[in-house]
Amino acid sequence: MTLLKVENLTKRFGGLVANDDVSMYVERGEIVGLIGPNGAGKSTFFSTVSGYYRPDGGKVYFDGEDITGLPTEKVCLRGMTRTFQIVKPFSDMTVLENVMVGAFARSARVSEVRDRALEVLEFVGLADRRDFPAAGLTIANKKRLELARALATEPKLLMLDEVMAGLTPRETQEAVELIHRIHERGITLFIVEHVMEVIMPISDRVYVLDGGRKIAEGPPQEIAENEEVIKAYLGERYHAARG
Amino acid sequence: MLLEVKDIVAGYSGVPAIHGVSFSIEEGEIVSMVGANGAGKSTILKTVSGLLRPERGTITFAGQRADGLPPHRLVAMGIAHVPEGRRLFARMTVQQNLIMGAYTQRSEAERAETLAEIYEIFPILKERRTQLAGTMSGGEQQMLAIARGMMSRPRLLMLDEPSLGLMPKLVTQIFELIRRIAARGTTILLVEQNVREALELCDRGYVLQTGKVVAEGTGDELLGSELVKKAYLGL
Amino acid sequence: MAAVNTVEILVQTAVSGLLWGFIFALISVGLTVIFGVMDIVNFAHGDFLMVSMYGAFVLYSFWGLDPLLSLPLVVAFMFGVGVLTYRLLISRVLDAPMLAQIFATFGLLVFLRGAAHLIFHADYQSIKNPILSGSFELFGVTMSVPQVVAAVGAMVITGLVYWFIMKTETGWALQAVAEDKEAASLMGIDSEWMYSLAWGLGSACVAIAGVLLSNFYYIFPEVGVMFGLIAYVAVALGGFGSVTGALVAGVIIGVAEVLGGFLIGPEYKYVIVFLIYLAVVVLRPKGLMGKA
Amino acid sequence: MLHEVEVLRRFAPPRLGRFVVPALLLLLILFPFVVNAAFYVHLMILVFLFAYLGQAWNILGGYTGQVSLGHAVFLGLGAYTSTLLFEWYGVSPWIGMIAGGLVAMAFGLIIGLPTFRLQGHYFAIATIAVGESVLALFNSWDLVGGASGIYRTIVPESWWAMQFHSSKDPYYFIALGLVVTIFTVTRLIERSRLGYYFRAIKEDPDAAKSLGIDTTRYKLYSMMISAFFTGLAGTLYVQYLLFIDPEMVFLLMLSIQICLVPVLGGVGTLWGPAVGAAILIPISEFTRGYLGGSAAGLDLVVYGALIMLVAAYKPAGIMGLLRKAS
Amino acid sequence: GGTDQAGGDEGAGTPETIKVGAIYPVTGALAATGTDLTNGVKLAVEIVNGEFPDLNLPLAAEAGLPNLGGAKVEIVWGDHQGSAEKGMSEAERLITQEKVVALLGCYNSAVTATASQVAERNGVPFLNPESTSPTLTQRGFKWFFRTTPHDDTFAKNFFQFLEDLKATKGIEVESLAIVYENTLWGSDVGKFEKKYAEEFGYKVVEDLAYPAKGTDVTSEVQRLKAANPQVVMQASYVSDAILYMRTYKEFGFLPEAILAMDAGFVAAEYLKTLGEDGYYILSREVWALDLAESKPIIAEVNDMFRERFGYNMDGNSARAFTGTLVLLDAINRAGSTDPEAIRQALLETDIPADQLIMPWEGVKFDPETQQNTKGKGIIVQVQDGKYLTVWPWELASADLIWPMPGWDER
Ligand SMILES: Nc1ncnc2c1ncn2[C@@H]1O[C@H](COP(=O)(O)OP(=O)(O)OP(=O)(O)O)[C@@H](O)[C@H]1O
Ligand SMILES: Nc1ncnc2c1ncn2[C@@H]1O[C@H](COP(=O)(O)OP(=O)(O)OP(=O)(O)O)[C@@H](O)[C@H]1O
Ligand SMILES: [Mg+2]
Ligand SMILES: [Mg+2]
Repeated sequence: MTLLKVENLTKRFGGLVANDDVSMYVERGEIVGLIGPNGAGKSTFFSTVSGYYRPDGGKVYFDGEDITGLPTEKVCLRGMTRTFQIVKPFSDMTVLENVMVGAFARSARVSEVRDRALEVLEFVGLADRRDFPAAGLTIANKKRLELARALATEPKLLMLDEVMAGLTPRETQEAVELIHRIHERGITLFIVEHVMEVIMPISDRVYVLDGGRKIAEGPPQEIAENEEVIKAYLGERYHAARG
Repeated sequence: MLLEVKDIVAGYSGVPAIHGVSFSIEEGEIVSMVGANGAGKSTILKTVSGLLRPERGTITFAGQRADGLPPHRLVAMGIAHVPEGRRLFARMTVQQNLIMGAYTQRSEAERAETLAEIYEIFPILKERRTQLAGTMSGGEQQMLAIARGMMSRPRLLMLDEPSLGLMPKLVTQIFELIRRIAARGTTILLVEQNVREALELCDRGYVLQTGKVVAEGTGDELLGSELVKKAYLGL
Repeated sequence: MAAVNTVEILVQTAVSGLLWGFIFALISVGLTVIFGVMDIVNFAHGDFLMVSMYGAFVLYSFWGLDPLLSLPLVVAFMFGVGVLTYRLLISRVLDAPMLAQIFATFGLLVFLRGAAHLIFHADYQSIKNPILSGSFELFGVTMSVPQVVAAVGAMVITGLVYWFIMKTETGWALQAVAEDKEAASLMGIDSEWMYSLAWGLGSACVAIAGVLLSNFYYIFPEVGVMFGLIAYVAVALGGFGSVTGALVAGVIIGVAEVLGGFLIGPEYKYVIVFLIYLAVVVLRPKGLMGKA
Repeated sequence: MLHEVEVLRRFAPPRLGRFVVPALLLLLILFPFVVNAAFYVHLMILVFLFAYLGQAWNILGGYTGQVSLGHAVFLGLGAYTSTLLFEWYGVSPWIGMIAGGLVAMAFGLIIGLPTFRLQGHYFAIATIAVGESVLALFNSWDLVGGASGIYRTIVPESWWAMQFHSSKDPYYFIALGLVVTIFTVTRLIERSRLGYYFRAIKEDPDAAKSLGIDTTRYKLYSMMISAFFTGLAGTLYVQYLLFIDPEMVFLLMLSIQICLVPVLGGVGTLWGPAVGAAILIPISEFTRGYLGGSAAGLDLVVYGALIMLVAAYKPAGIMGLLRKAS
Repeated sequence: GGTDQAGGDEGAGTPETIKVGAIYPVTGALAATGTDLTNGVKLAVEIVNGEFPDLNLPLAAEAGLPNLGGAKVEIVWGDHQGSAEKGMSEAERLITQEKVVALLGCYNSAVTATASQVAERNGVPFLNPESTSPTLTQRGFKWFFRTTPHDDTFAKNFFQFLEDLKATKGIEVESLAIVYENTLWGSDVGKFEKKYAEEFGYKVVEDLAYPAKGTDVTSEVQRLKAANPQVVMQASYVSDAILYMRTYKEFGFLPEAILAMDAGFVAAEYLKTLGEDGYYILSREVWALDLAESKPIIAEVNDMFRERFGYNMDGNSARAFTGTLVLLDAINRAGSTDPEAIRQALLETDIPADQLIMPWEGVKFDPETQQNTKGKGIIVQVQDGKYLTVWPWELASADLIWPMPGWDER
């Protein structure tokens, strides 16, 4: 069943068309990757779909309902949560409090929320930092915190914008495992990432944006072979390394 | 020896993040520094460039004591630091950003010459010189950040995760670029999470763990070591 | 007594409003320079104006220096005061939350006002017969000489400041520091010096306003209160950090205050100014020329 | 990884002992019986009043991060409401107090709706603009006494009329009651979803939105709570002074004083306003008393220098100092 | 300033000191006036504490308060900075901390209102020498006394003056503009002026309330120009008064007369700052130096004042001076510091005109309102840099100059 359906989405910033007539869909239970050159409009796409920006054209359906133009907080309450590429921790709050803010989306009972947040922290591996202010975390851990906070809102669809940047290959492997475990909880994932070691093995399908337009879609292997994608995005070297 | 770092301790709000790190760089070398998240790589670069004051230890650059000096003095001595996250002046144009990079260079003529050279290496920047830096794409911004760092004609260029958040094609380009810059005689200190590429590229490397140097050697030696294989490459 | 001509009075009122507007603008420019570079509002700005006026007064009463002659001295002095304020006070709250910054400068305001009371007492002082005095008539409109000079001064200073920030390399360095202090220092820009410069420059601007004002305005410890508040509103109305915005907003406020007071009722003249501010920012949350 | 934990531990917040609060409360209840000097009771009433106002402000300005420099408006509206109800209809100030709170709250809603889009200084100036406009309006509004203000009719002392002439103690206890109320309310807010949401909005409104928080609505809640409680205090203020004119309650200086209290003590912390008021009010009273007469201005110099010192050396307020020490 | 241990400390072994509190705006926007007021109080205390046998003033002849064993008077100062709440605090402090036996102050009517509440609640006599809001003595307070006439009386005086002009000099005034600062004092004055204008049948062509302490008064003056009144009745504090006169001149606005409600127009700063531009205005006064021609005591006291403080007394210092003497005289007659005794003594006060430096018929309090019933205003005009009495005609020391000479004819 289709969880997210985006039809002909267009988003402009002044004269710049950041998303140009883009259509995508995500099935319930899938992991879908979104890749594309820097500045292709991936983050903008996430922002527009999640209601952070108002679209200039097109429709967004989530869980069978039209949510086009719905503000982001309402979208979140319906079960779609996104993380920010440029992390936005609540710096003066502790790690636990950060995650509790997310968990409050589903309950107002403090003890319940706390337990839920602790569980999520445990899950992402930040439990030992729970009582420290978020400001002092390293960038990678701030990204992990973004992820935890989003998870705490109990989303049906989780949209991750480059939460795995800046990790060593070893850490990347751990992150991929984490994604799998999230997926096992029944959460559908929509992921933007430049690290092919992450995207390629875990995605069921991959979309490619370039210059605001969708240039390709399909299973990862196909995408990796796609001439246009190699030219615009992967580069010959990546291709050669895999080949 | 161009840069000699001895036993430095530095951190935030009095809490050390690196504990007695020592390393050195010869003129003309490419040196990589790898390590897990939070190992203190950025902290080391910040200390060398003067953004952080070491609590202990000495830094010698080209024979002169360099620890405790403010960043603007160190730039004048020939150290350039391209920080994590680009840190461009988003509301200024590409060209203004570049000129700011050459702020210490007082001679108009020399500056024009450097600018011309940079534009030759990065033709896209020349094309976009009147665009506001903040409106450029991630890859372009990263190039601008590196170019800006080169504008002061540094003897030592320190790059902090230049490939972060860049698409695969650009990652390849950036590493090639670094190689080219090094070939022109600039000494390079590179911090990277792309452990493999970084170690392949460098002459020598250091491995950092929880604020300490735990291994050093040539790039190939490190790539072959068990430590790096297990802890960083996940093999 | 001559018959009263309403149109004539209206024109006169508008022109007077314009002249006052330029004076407000001149005071505001200094404030916006400081804000533009460091995101800090100097609540004591009105009191810097007061200090400059006393500066002109002291030079006048001890050495008989006309304000026109003491101008460079007072400007230099206030430049120093600005630098000192930065070094001793502001540099310590640079990274503090906005509230701590507000109160650091608010403390300075109380301090300066108290010091003025202590040194000069509450008396009203004025400079007798300065070179710039009297008024002239142009097309039946009366204009006071010092006000006209101040208005011209406002335009010139705004132009110079704008040129300095937008066109010179030091100006760019100021902008760079404003955007990212750390990154700027990695370019070899001494951010401490740039901040000091911004404070010096901002204070020098207000010194010019103060000295020109002392030609025709009396001086007392509280003289900066209303001017300071108006400057704060003007800078926000124009958009924080925008030099041209401050000029335009100052003029708008001057005209609104004088003409609005005339047409609607003086008891509401500042209300009119405040309502204009509210109306503008509700539509444009960053002021007329503020950067989003 | 462990390394980072160590680094972070140094930033951990302190915990106030549980027994301190009841002990403090007991001391405060005993205070007027032990200390008989009316001046000190008066001083304590002022301390309470400003701790209370500071805390009410803190809910909006400290926790939610909307810096208002016009809070005197709410105080004034509350004061005027209960005064007029009493003078016109003989309504007890106790009812007037609630009514005043509600009027202030409604006004908070009205000004909050259009101005909450504004950020930082733009918002602060908007609140100044509202404050000054209301001042001008009341000065010219003859129905509410205009600039001449209103003298409260003095009636025999009674709890019903909230007027006490023979002793200040009743005012002391009303003020103490208000303080206990607001601190309890703030504590409850702090520990509930509301508090978490307020802080999240202050730290990063965009992130807050993405986590399902309707920021405008919660900012309005914060404004309404803050305005309501500020309005309540208006009644105490006017009952205590028994006179009201616009210059007394709508003044910018009063608004600034209100937020100076938590700023000094520590914004966005529960005890900040209490600490701030306990330090600021006595200092301001004593510097004026002992320095004011001898050399006009010296008291202001000292007071100003003090504010600068705190701002410059302890920007997190005195609570920040305590936090560091623990 | 100073926490004056006023008077000479000649006699070692002085029995005791009587502490009296005085609350004035020592700092803040009204500090200039505050200085005049406190100087008046200081001089009065020095006269009481010292021995001045030749001075025909209450308590001048002997040192200290004779009925209290020659006790010296000490003033404990409070500074209210123009704020009602601070005035209240200061009253509280002076009464309970400093244990003053009575209070003086506070100039600003709003501050007097709240400070006197404190006195009322504490049962401490409060003598107000200079606040002119009429309501102050209509509150039914038991402990509040006022020596100065209030604005109702003053406003009425203006119109009596205008009537006199018509009757004796044939000067007809028809149109008036009423200008007042829009806070408690000014708006009260405006109210009464409007009331009497109607009563006496004058046409108000402009009713101008303006915000005090603004940056400029351009729009106000333009409105006045447009209304073109014969006479402007104005109530302004000093900074505004100066600003108005400058702006009048700048725009060539010249009514036949400006009838000012003292305050800013009689403050020492006014003429000092304006010089000739400030000449020829008329102001209601409670006092003028030239009254000395009919009352030599005024010259004697003013000489002392000038010697001590370096400038002449004005209406404010004279009123503060007089109020202080009236209060101390009552304390002396009470023979004790018991508040009720002092209150009784105040109620029994009956000081004849010749023991006052005021143009009043004496000091005697109304038993109901406790307002001085014998107060009276005069009208002065600035001529040649001096405030000269021009009305009532019988007290006048100079001829009225009407209309005001043009701005460039000075
Ligand atoms: N708020 C904005 N205002 C104006 N332009 C914007 C804004 N946000 C994004 N853009 C522009 O829109 C384009 C798409 O940006 P976006 O951030 O969506 O790219 P991206 O695909 O996420 O790139 P990256 O991989 O570097 O994160 C870019 O050219 C960017 O400069
Ligand atoms: N501004 C800061 N305030 C407090 N602690 C900090 C700050 N920046 C870094 N740290 C701490 O210092 C330690 C080292 O951080 P550093 O940024 O040098 O690591 P890194 O090796 O560069 O990691 P990454 O790969 O994530 O960039 C970490 O524990 C981090 O939490
Ligand atoms: Mg992106
Ligand atoms: Mg790093």
